[in-house]
Order: sequence, then structure tokens, then C-alpha cells
Amino acid sequence: MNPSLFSPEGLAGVIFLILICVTMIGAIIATCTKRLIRSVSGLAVCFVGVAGLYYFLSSPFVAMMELLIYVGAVCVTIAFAIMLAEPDEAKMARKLSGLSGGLAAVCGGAVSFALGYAAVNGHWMAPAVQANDGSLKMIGQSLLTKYSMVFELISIVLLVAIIGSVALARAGRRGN
Amino acid sequence: MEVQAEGAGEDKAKAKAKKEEDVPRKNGLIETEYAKRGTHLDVQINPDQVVKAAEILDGEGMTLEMVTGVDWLKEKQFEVIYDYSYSGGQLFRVVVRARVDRDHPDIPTVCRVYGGANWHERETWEMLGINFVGHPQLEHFLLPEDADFYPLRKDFKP
Amino acid sequence: MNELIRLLAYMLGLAAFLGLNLAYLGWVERKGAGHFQRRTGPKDVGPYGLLQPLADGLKLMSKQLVVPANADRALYMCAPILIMVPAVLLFVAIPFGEHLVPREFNFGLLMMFAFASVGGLSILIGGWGSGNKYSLIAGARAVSQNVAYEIPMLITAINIVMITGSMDLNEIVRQQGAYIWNWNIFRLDKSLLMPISFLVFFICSLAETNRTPFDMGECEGELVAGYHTEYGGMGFGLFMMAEYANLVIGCSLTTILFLGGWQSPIGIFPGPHWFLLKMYFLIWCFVWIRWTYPRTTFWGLLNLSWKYLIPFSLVNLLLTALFIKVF
Amino acid sequence: MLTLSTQLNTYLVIGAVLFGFGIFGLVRRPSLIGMLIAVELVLSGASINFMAFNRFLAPDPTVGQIITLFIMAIAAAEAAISLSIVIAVYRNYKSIEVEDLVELKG
Amino acid sequence: MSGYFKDIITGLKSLAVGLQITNKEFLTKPITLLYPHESVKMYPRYRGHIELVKDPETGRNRCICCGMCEKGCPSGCITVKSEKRPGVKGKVLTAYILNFTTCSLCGQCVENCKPEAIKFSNEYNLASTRREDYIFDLLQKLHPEGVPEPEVDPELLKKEQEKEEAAKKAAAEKKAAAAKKEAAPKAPAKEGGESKAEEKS
Amino acid sequence: MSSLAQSQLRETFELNIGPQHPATHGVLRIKVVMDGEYIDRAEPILGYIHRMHEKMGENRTWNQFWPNMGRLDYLSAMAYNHCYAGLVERAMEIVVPERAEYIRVITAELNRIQSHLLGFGAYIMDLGGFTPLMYAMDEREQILDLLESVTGSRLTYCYFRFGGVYNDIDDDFITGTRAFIKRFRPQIPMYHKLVTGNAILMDRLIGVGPVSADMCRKYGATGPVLRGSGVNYDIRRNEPYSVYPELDFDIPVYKECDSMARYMVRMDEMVQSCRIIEQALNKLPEGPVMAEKVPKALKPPKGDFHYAVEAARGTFSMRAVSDGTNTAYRMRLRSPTYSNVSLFEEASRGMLLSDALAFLGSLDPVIPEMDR
Repeated sequence: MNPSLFSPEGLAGVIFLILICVTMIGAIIATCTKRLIRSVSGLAVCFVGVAGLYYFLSSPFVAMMELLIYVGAVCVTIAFAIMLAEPDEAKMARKLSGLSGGLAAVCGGAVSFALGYAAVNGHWMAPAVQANDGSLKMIGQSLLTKYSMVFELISIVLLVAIIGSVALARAGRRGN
Repeated sequence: MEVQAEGAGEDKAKAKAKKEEDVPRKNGLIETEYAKRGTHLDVQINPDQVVKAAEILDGEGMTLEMVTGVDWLKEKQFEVIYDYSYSGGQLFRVVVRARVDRDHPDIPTVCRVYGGANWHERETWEMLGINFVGHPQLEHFLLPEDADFYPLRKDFKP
Repeated sequence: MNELIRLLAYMLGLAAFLGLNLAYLGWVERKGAGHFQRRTGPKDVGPYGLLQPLADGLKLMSKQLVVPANADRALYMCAPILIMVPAVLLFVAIPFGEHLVPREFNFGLLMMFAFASVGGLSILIGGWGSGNKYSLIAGARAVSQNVAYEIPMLITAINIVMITGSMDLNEIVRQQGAYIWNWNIFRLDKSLLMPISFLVFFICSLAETNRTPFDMGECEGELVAGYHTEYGGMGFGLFMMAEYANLVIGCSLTTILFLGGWQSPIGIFPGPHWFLLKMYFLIWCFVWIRWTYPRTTFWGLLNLSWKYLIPFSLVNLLLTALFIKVF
Repeated sequence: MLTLSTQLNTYLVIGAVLFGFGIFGLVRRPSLIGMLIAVELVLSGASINFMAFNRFLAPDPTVGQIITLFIMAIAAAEAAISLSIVIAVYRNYKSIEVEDLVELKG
Repeated sequence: MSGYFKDIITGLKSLAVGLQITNKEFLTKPITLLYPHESVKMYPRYRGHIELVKDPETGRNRCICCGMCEKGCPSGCITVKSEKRPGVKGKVLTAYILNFTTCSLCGQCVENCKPEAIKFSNEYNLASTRREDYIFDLLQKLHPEGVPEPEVDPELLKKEQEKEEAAKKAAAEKKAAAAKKEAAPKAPAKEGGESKAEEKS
Repeated sequence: MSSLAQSQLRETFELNIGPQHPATHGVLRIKVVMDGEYIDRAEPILGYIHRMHEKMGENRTWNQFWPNMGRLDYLSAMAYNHCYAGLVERAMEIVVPERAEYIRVITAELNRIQSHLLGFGAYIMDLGGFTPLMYAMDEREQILDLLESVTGSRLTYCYFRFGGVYNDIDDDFITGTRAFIKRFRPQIPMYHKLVTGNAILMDRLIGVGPVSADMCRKYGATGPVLRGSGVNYDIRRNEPYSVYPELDFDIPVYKECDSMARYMVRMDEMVQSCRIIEQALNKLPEGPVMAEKVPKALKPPKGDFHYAVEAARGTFSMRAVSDGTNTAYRMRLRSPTYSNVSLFEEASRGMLLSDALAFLGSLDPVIPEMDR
């Protein structure tokens, strides 16, 4: 039941493959480059790919939030931090080689293999019926009813984060 | 400062005036005719007195307008001329002169008194080679950084 | 298959629309600047200088691509392309007419903001990649300004979402009626502060598109040319085109959210022409403002955001919620 | 190949690979910011899993999305906090490398 | 609080006033002079580069080759070349070279010129990519079709010829006397000096 | 922590503003040490257009030095002409005909308006507003045309001569000047509406770049900088030269000491210059424009002479040391921008970058004049 390449489904499949590539390439750039600013760009690319995957998982809202928060906020923040803290890149590059690289590859490979193995071999049971369509409206409703605790927690976490980061940044400044 | 009222020498015979100006002047004050010279008071002092003079004039609320260096090659001297003016109302211009030896052109800086003297002295240093002792930054300013000549000296050959 | 053909047609149409806009907005700006300043603006190339964009484009394209020695080559080359992508992609969601929508998303508004936030990162990358301190400062400024003004802009947009109950851009337009008093800007029955809210949104879109008086990212008086100091040729051209693309998007969004999109102000002949009319009027306002005002400082900008825009938008949000709940 | 998007396993494997990349980066990177980037990868690997399960297996398809949103908020908060810590550390030690921060103990 | 709103209102008002003004300017006609299509009106006193004045009576320049312009010029951009021609009163200008690259248009030369032989031209459209194009020979510029020969006064010519012959005679005598008296070294030096003086003067 | 370690911890970086930079109006270089967006230290570095005018004064005869005066401050060259003419006339005791003095005042004041107009336009352009520059250029162009019709040059005037002026003015110039003033007067309120009253501009200028009167005195700052700090000092009033004592005008003084005050002084000076020109035109006597007995080869007596005028940017004064020959023994040019900019380093400490550039613009530097 392979769809034709030129049917809408086929095109969607191609786009999905492209998205996977984008995600993987982004992840590779994010972890393997020497310069941090490049790895942030890689991270941004990876997140764009992930947002696309979310779109395929029929939750466009989360996809958009992924772009808005990860690419627009987190990546920018990290880029700012790199500018402010300006790591010594030559030194960094020197340290990258050797043992830690091998160790890291072994760790990462092992973890992903284990997880992938578990995923492929798992017996996942699909539910008989889904309670709703998981649309934006439903998310909103459940956020304010069933999962209101989560909602409150998010806001508290964010508030604490804002206050904490402002306090930390200011304290460092006064230390001069 | 020693004050010698030499009187206005301008009205005297020309020959005498010429003679007077040929030899370097003695220290002291001269009241000059403003219409003719553009200054009211002409003060000749020793190099070590310039800071004191600047302090006195600063106390009177005067402004240091410019610092000029003149190379008197024949007399083997540099003359440093400080122009002071009064911006507080009445017109009053004082010119303070000090002569230093051409071989050891050291003169104390008035930077501490007048911040604006910084650039003027720096310029005089690089154009004439007059060393302003105590100046915070005697570096090349208008000339290129590698200039090892003093263009305003009279014996300067380009 | 039909769907594919429709999409293809839309893509072609959009490409033409975009290309014309990006080229001729530059002409409009220069001509406008000229006349605001007692000059004539471009005049010699073609009638009224209408072929000027072509000449400019040719000039930019024929220029040598110089990569500065200090630059991070990959990032330097990527940034102009990266900044174009979201700017162009966003056109897909804009409803030009009731049935003239390339693709209707039911979260179009959110998508606008999501993609717009990506643009900031590419400015930062371009500024950093140039290896120039001016570019770096400018990039940092531009991005922090974008982030700061996204807050009041989002809050104001949430207002509209609350009023219309939808994030679908076309739906938002549909809900605004045919007459001028039915547009969101004058929906005083929903919130008394709607005109001010429009002003807030307008100012924010000025800031988001890095236009004077908020062009902190490219203030030539201080930072030479800002984040595109080191770009020449088409690199610079892409940055400029992205600026105009963002301009079009910002004005379209303002039109859609507040000025009734393709709705007619007099109740007859609704259609894309009204949309374009309103959008170009807003663009003209942008040009007008640019050639009238000096630039603010960074603190002036943050002051405006925190002291005026955010309080106003929050108050408006509360008022709207109250009105919706009460009436 | 073209129907991969409709299979749960694809997403799970992608999530696992991303997670693995995250671990890889976490071990490999000597600097705090690099590690932070790796952590973001780990988190998005996890999020993909949540989203995949939500799409294919969950009886209530909002729960996974809400968890993902929660993760996003946490990630944003974490980024803000940890970056301000990084900057504070940098101000005091002129370095953001983990090895150099051993002195913190003393 | 009222100050807060007052600030906003006055601020917005000032911004609106600015927009009004630019809008008014937008609607008025531009004042640009479209330079290559329209020519700029030049004033009679405009100081272009200097040029020689054509005497309406003789149709030639008025220069008496006194060299005052050359001496007065602060930047030394004028070179006057002249020679003595048989039968012509005064010296004859052979070249008037102006190095316009260093000229500062101060007008000292025009001021110094007694016979008013030079004036400022009205030429402003000078453009070139080569420096050599700005080293003018003003005499050539004055007579582009060829410099006319100066009028020869027959009487003067006669007189001069007589004088010259007399001088020649005297010189020959002197030379003969000198040759008799001493060895040669003095003579060439003297000759050289004479020719130089004649050339430059 | 030791002080050395402390200084290493400051996150500063160096930024070179100039020598080629839009905000420096020429080839001024400012080496800025920045702490984020704040300025830690800003050191102006001069000399990129240094031409050694003082040495030229020693090598050129007194007459030959004329063109140099127009090339110091190319924006208000007339005042510099005036100073040099005054200096040598003082030394030689030449009496200038009254008509010539009036012509000098008229042209110098027109030149001052022109200079302030460009200063105004360029300043606003520094702050990001491009349009006022074009309006100012329009007005300025008319002044340049007027001056060109008299002097023959547009910027680097070499119009004054010892004992008078190069040539007389004609009726066209007089009517043209009257017409210009009539047209120009209403433009200034327009500028105030368009620019001065603008909320954004006020935000940028008010309180930015404070320079106290005492600081001006210490640094020898003059002109609008001094008058913007509340000191009523203008050479035209305090050390009257030419026919200024016979003319009625005000000296605009602002006490705020900020960039706005300096800007306002310039704007108000343009109005006062219009007044001066009108009065001078009304009083213009008939007569010659050159003194009769001016020797061709000037040899001022021995000694040194000082003369000061109020140029557009402040006090321009010259000190010439003569040894009785036809060249000066030493020629010293005191340019106002030199002193005005010298306080930039101290005053800009701790400012924001954009404020510092607004401050620099309010000093209205002209670099060729500064470097000489």
C-alpha cells in the first residue's frame, strides 16, 4: 500500500523524510561542531525539524509552540549567553578530542540503541477509542479543568525562573 | 611672582622698542595696549612658575585658551606661551610666557589645573619637542605614530 | 491532484506577489523619501524611475561576494537565507480574500508569531557571523528589541482571539462585519480600549520589523549599518528584502486583526482589493513615519514597552475579558 | 518508506536517537553552555516520545500535548536560570568550562 | 498619574505635528534641480580655474609675462613661460601652465595681475579620471585653433637687429680679447647663464 | 581579590568609532572601551586630516596664507577670514573702511546661519531623522548661492583681504539676502515643530551629555557649548570686533547644560544672525571696500599679536609671532572644536553609546578645523 510519489500522501511522506533529515542534521550540528554558536544554530534547525514532526503527529499547536518557545526564545537566550560569556574556543576545540569523545559516543550510542530496541520490540496497545480529537480547544479545556494544576505549576515555574535569573544576573553584576 | 612695572613700552621710540625685543625679556609683567597686541597683560615668568601662575589665574576664573610653543633658534630657547582669557564678563586677556632651554626643554604641565591643557600641551610636545613634565599622555596625536621629528622646529628639514 | 494544482497556482501567484512587493517597496520608499524631503527620488531609470528596482537588483547581483576575514563563513552565508525563509513562508497563511487563501490554518495567528520569532535568531546569527563588533551589538539589540515587543504584541493579539474566539486569520476577518464600525479597531462593545490597542499593535509591528523610529538594529548613526554592515551584494539584498517582506506581513496582520482584512468599509464589494488597499496604506504610514522621526535610544525603546505598551495591553486584556464575561 | 509518518516506531526511534545525541553531547561537551544545548536535545527526545504515544496510544489525546507544553515551559525556565548562572559563573571565574569550576568547592 | 497621561498626549501630539509637516512637504513640488538635464546658473563672479583674457582689440592675450601671478601664488601652481621675440615689444608668452590639481582658487594671481590678463572662468563641469587632464596650458585653451603670432613692429625689429648686431660685435670683440687674455672656462658658463635668463625671464 | 584581578573581571571590549564612521562627520576616530552598551572610556584620536597649517603659516607670505583660512572650518570660513584679516590689520594698524566691515559682518553672519543649518541637519541625521537635513540643505543652498554670487566660491571662501574685502557687493545680493531672510524666518518655527518638539528627540537630548560651566572653563570650551552651559560669553559682545558694537542682537544662553541646550543655542543664534544681517543691510554705508594704503609686501612689526573672533563653533583666535619679515615666525591657530571635543573624554564616561554619539553631535565638531 505504498502511495504514489505524486499523491498528496506521497508528498507528505517525502516531506516527513526531509523533516527527519533536518532533525538529525540539526542534532549532529548541535553536538559535534566546535564552535558553540554553530551548535546553537544546529539546535535551532533540529527544533524546526521536531516542530515538523509534531505537525505530523496532528498537534499543530504544540508544533507552533515549539517554534515560538524553543527557536524564538531558548535558542536566542543561549546565543545571548554565548555572546556574554564568550568561551575560549581554541581551548575548547583542543579538549574535544580523545577519550571524552569516544566515551561520549559509546554512552550516546548505547542509550539510543537501548531505547530504540525497546521501542521497536515493545508491544504497544492502541486504545479502542480516543476520548476526543486532541484539538486546540480540547487542550485549552483540559488545561483549565483537569490539568489546571499543571497550568498553575507552569506559571509558578516561569515566575520563579524570571525572578531567579534576574536576581542571579544582577548579583553577578554587583559583584564587580 | 616678581612684579616689575616696566610701563607701556609701545610709545617709546621705535629703535628702543626694537632693541628691547631683540634680547629676551626679563621676568615680570607688562601692561600692553589691547588695541595693538590683543592682550592686556603680558607676563614673563620662569618655567617652574607656570603651574603657580595657572593656579592663580584659575582662582580668578580665567580660561586657558591655548598653549603655543615658539622655537627661538638663535637664542637657543623655546618659548611657551599660555593665553588666558576671562569669560566672566569684562574683557581681560593675559598672556603668560616662559622660556626654556632648547637643549633641555622641560616645563611642568598645567594639566592638573586645566584639563583642556592636555591636548594643547600634547600638540606642542609633538610639534616642537617641548617636554611637559608630568603630562599623563605624551603620545603622538596629530602626527603619525612613528613620527620621530618635530616639524615646527626651525631647524626641521622635511 | 486538484489540491496540488491549486497549491501550485497559489505558490506561483505568491511568488509573483512577493517579488513585485519586495522590489517595488524599495522604490516606494525611495520615492516617498524623496518627496518628503523636497526631492524627486529615483527618476532616471524608466518612467518615474520605475525600472530602478531592476537596476538595483542587477547591481546587487553582479557584486562580488566578499566574506570578511573574521567572519564565521558558514553562519555568515546562512543568515540571509535563513532570514528570508520564515518571512516568505508566512505569506501562505494570509487571507487576501475570503476565498483567496493559500492555505487556511486554524491557528494562523500563532503561526505568524512562531515564524516571526525565528527571524530574530537569523539576525543574531548574521550579526555574530560577520565578525564585526558593530554587527554583533546591532544583532543583540535587534533581537532583544524583537523579544521585548513580542510581549505587548502577543497580549494585544490575545485580545482579538478572545473577541473572535478563533486563531484562524480568515475567521477573524469574517467575524468583523462589512462596515467600518464593525472592525475590531472600533469594536467598543468588546473593549473600550480597542483603538488604543490598535495603536499598540501598530507600534509593536513597527518595532518588530526594525523600522524607524525603532531601527536600533541598523541605526547608521551609531552602528554603521547594523547587523548587515559586512554584507554586500545579494547578502545585503536578501536582508533588505526580508525587511520588506516582514513589513508586508506586519501590515497584513494589522489589517487582518484590526482593519477588517478583505471586508469592505462601506459594505459593498468585499474582496482582496480592500485588503491590499488597507495594507498599502499602512505600509505608506510606515514609510511616512520613517522619514519623519528620529530614532529612539535603546532605553527609550524599553521604556516605551514597559511603561506604556505593556500596561495598556494588559489593561485592555482585562477590560476585554470583563466585557465578554459581563455582556 | 513513504508511510513512515503513520507508524509509531518511527517516532520512537527518532526520539531515542535524539536522546542519544543529547547524552553524547552531555558527556562530550566541556562547557556549561554546550551541556545545556545537549540537555535541550534530551528533553526534545523525550517530548517526541510523549507526543508519539499521545497520538497513537493515549485514550485522551490532550494529555501528551499538555506534558509536552509543560516540558517546554520547564525547558525555557531552565534555560533562563542556567544561563544566568553561567553568566554569573563567568563573571567570577572567567570560564564556563566544567573543569575550571572545580575550584568552586574551595 | 495625570502627568503620565499628559506625557502620552503631548508626545503623540508632537508626533502628529511632525507627520503633518512632512505630509505638507510631500504635497509641494520638489525643488531639485535635475543636474545633468538642466544646467546650473553660474554667477559672473564664479571662481573656476583661471583663464587668460582675450584682448578685444588685438585678439591675443594681455599677459606681459611679469611673473607676479607666479610669485603670488600660495601653492605654486602657475608656471609662466615666455621668450623674447625679435621685433616684439616686451616678452611673448609661450605657455601659461596651470596645475589645477593644487590650485586653491584664492584669487591672488588675479589680484596681482596689473594688466588684468587673467580672470576666473565659469567652467565648473570639470571631470576626469586622470590627473594629467588638470594641468592646463591656458594659452592653448585661449587659442584652441593655434596661437597667433605676435605682431611684429618693423621699426622695433630694425632697432633690435641693429642693437643685436652691435651687441654681437661687442661680444665678438670681447671674446677675442678674452681669448687673448685667458683660458676658456669662463665663457661657457656665461653663455649658459644668458640662455637660461632668456628662456625663463 | 586584588585590584588587578578586579580589573580583569570587567567585561569590556574596545570599539573603534571611526575614522570612517557616519557619526563622526569626517575622519575623527574615537577609541571606545565599552562595558556592554555603556562607555567606560572614550578617547578621541585626531590627526587623520592634519595638514600642518601652522607650518604653512611660517613658510607662506602673509598674503599667501589667505586660502588656508577657508580650509580650516569649511563650514564657517568667513569667520576665519575675519580673524586673519583682523589679526594682520591689528599688527599693521590698517584702518578698514566701514562699508567693508559691514560687508564682512553680513557675509560672516550668513555663513554662520549656513553652518548652523548644516550642523542642525547633520545632528538630526545622527539621531536618525534624515528629512530635516534635506530641509536644512535647501535653505543652506540659498545662502551658498548668495555667497557664491559675491565671493565666487561656495565653501572655502577666500574673500576678505587686508584692509577690506575682495570685491563689493551688488544690489542683487542685497535684495537676495533680504528675500532670503524673509523666507527663512518662518522656517525656524517649522523646524521647532518638526524636530525640537518631537517627543522622541526630546527624549534623546534632554539631560544627555551634561557639561557644566566650570568644565567648559577648564577645557576652554566656547561657543554654543559654553552658552548652552549658562555662560553669557560671546566674542562679538565681550571682545567686540568689526562693527558688532553698533548692531543690536542678543546672545542666546541656556542654563540646562545638556545637548538640548546646545542645540537650542544654535537654533536661536540663527534668528539673531538674521537680525544682525538685516540691521547691517540697513546701515550699510557707501564708500570704498578696500583701505587705500595697504602695502603689497606686508611686513608687520616685530612682536606677537592676538586676535579672536566668534566663529560658528566658538572662539577662534590666532596668535602670530612676527619677526618683521614677510612671513610669520610662528602662526598659532586656536580652533574651537579642538577645545570643545577635548572635554568629550571626561564628559562621556559612563554614557550609553547612543547618548555619547548624540553628545558628540551636539558639540558640532568639524574635523579639518580640529586637526588643522
